[in-house]
This record gives sequence, C-alpha cells and structure tokens, in this order.
Amino acid sequence: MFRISPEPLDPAALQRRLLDPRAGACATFEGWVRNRNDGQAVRALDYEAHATLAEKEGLRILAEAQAKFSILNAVCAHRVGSLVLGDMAVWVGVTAEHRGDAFDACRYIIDEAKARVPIWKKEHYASGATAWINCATRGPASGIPPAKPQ
Amino acid sequence: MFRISPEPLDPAALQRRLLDPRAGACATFEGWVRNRNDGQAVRALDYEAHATLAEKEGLRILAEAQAKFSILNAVCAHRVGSLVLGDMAVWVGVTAEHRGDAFDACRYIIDEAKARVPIWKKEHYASGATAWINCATRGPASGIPPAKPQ
Amino acid sequence: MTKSIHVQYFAILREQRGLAQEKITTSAATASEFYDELRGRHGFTLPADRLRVAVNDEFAPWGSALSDGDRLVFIPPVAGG
Amino acid sequence: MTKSIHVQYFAILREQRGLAQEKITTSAATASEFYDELRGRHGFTLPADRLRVAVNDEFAPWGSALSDGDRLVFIPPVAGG
Repeated sequence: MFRISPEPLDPAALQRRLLDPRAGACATFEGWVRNRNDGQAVRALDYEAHATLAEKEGLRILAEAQAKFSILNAVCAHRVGSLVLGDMAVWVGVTAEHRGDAFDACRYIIDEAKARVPIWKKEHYASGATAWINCATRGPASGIPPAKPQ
Repeated sequence: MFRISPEPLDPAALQRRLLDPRAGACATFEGWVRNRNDGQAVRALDYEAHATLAEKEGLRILAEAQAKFSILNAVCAHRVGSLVLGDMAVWVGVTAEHRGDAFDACRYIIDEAKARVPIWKKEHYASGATAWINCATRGPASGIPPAKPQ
Repeated sequence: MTKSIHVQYFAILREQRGLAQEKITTSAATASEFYDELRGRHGFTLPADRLRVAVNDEFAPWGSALSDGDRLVFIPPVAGG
Repeated sequence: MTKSIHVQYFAILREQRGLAQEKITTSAATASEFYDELRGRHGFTLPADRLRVAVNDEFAPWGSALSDGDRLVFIPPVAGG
C-alpha cells in the first residue's frame, strides 16, 4: 500500500498491515519535520502531492522492492498539508523473514520515493522567508542535477 | 538506553525517548518470533540473558554507534522470557538529522547485539523438539564459526 | 491545428501562475513546445530540463504529441520525505 | 593453593549442569583450566573455544588468573534478536 494522506499518519495502524507469521524482521523509517535545514531555522512545512500520480509511482516503487529483495510486505504513507516541528511526514515499513532484506528494501523505498514521487515541500523559515525545496533556479553550475530524462 | 526486559516491549514508549527537534529521520528495527527457522516449524521461544553483562555490552554497542555515525539518539530493548509467534523479541530505534546515518546505525546496533550481547534463545518446535540456537556441537567442519577470542 | 488542453499546476508553478488549473487553446505540437509557450506567457522560472511532464495521469516523454482534450501536469523537482 | 569460585550457568550450560549457580573449590590457576575441570566433571558439550568467559561481571581473557572469591560466568554462543 502506498498512500498520500491529508490526515496525520498513524504508524501503529500502518504497521498492523504488515503482520505476518512468517515475518522475523520489521524495518521502519519515519521522516520527521526538523528544526533546521541547510543552516536555516525551520518553523513549518507545507507538503503537496499529485495524489493520482504519486500513488501510481509509489506502487511501482513498492513492486520494485518486492522484486529486488526477499520481503513479505511493504507499506508507505506520505502526509500532505501543513506540518509543524516534530510532525511525521512519511512512514515506511517492511517485513521480511530476515533483517538484511527488510533494511535494504526499506531504504530503497524511501530513497526512490524521495527521488521520484510527485510530492513537493515548501519550507517556512523563522526569518519569514519560504522556499520550495529543490526548485531554486541557480543554473546548472549550482550543483542541482537536472531531472532525469524520461 | 539498552534494556533487558522481562515485560512485553512497548515500541511507542521506547520511541518517545528518541524525540528530538533536530531529528529528521527515525529508523527502527523489530525482531519478531516467526513460524519457521531452518526449515522447522517453530511453536515458541525462550530467551534468557545475563542482564548485567548484556546491559554493559549493549551500552558499549550504542556508544560505538554514536562514535561511528552522525546520530542523535539510539535505544535498544530486548525481551527475555517465554515468547510465542508474533511476539516482539527486540526493538532498536535511532534518530539522526539525515536518514543514511539513522539506517546505518540501526543496522550496526542489531548486527552487533546479535553477535555480542549475552542473550540466548531456545526454540520449541512443532515436533516437540527443542534447541539452543548456535549451541549445537557438530565440530568445526559444520561451518559454525568458533567464538571470537577475547 | 489548435487543441484544447487542461493544465494542472503544482507547488512553485501553481504559485507563479496564481491558479491551480486552467484550460488553454494551443497550436503546440508537443508537450515540450507547449511548456515553452506557457513559460514565455507566465514567466515560470524553471526550465523544462528541470521538470517532468505527465499526460493523462501518466509520466510521458517531453516529445509526446498533444491531442485535443489531453490533461497535462508539469512536475517540478520533487521533495518528499 | 585452592580458591572458592562462584559460578553461574546460563542456557545450555544451565540445563546440562541442572542448576543455575554453585560455589566450587578449585586449584585451577586460570579460567581456562577451571572450565576444562568443570567440563570433565559435568559433561558440558561445548568446547572452550565456542565460549567466552566473564570474571566479576566483565568479559575476560581465558588466561585470566583466578582469585579466591571470583565470580565466573561461561558464555555460550549468543543468539539474541
């Protein structure tokens, strides 16, 4: 299951979807809103998503994880809306018989989700400034890689 | 915190010890009693520990993780006593500013804990047989590595 | 030949355009030409090579030919997690 | 010179010994000699190279000299997680 959620994430409920008598290992990842980014004090974040495309791309990532690693189940949910410090932005959980696959798949899912799923983040700084992350236009010399061609 | 617990583990309470406004990432690992091991149907497990030595060695592992990775906090708790299928045997949680360190430290802690902390596991099989895991004496040709010399 | 395209804007594009969606009549042949046209008109700061495009709810190549009634979304650099 | 050693058994050693702890008077000079003596007496299946030893609640080398009143624990192969 890959879900875009306007409601706060409920890790216990998400994890219940993973219960399996064959599972010996459960690896999870949570992304939390932290108080600094790139040296600036962060006050709050807005996330928005293209829910249809995000859920399609998210399900592709989960299917890739199932194909690449020996896992039993995987779930990812991403919050959208206005978040404050300490709020949970994303939850990933993976079960497997053995821990190596659970860790590797969990990491694969969050890495790919951050790189590919159409979710955008606007940071609100203590200074009053705001920024859409990764959307600055400083030219190719700034070290921002261009989007991968399709 | 590294704790040997005769009571069921409470992941929500353990995770609350990790809350930190600087944390952007929380990686966790849970070990669950699964229904098979090495091809045998498992009915239940007994865990026992040398609590004093286990907590000392566990704290050393957490300190190593703090030294090796850029993390904020780490907690590990291991259950002892009689467990049945689906019960949680171990919980590890790590917070960091960034996810790479959280994952790497979480994996380091569970890998080292399994290799070094004086905790023992007796499996009860559906067949009625029992076995202390890693304690079979089949001689060095069996592929069981000898304990690391101190 | 002109066609009517439904465009949805997200994130920085939505803010720069000042609205979330609109219907536009264009003679652009491809998604790429269409974005260049909109960029000129609305002053979008991001060049096409920093974006992806989705046609009718699927990611698509920039060279995709446009058909009357297509729904397009330009995807700014993502930042989930 | 004999000394009195407090020994604690865990897991497979506890089951093979049939008790969890005992006080033993020995003339063994080192932890290693002491385990060999106990292994002969109680039929422990695990050789010393599969175990570690702790003296007074700290892991210690097998060559550690024993002192009167020491508390020893033989550590079978561990299996947490």
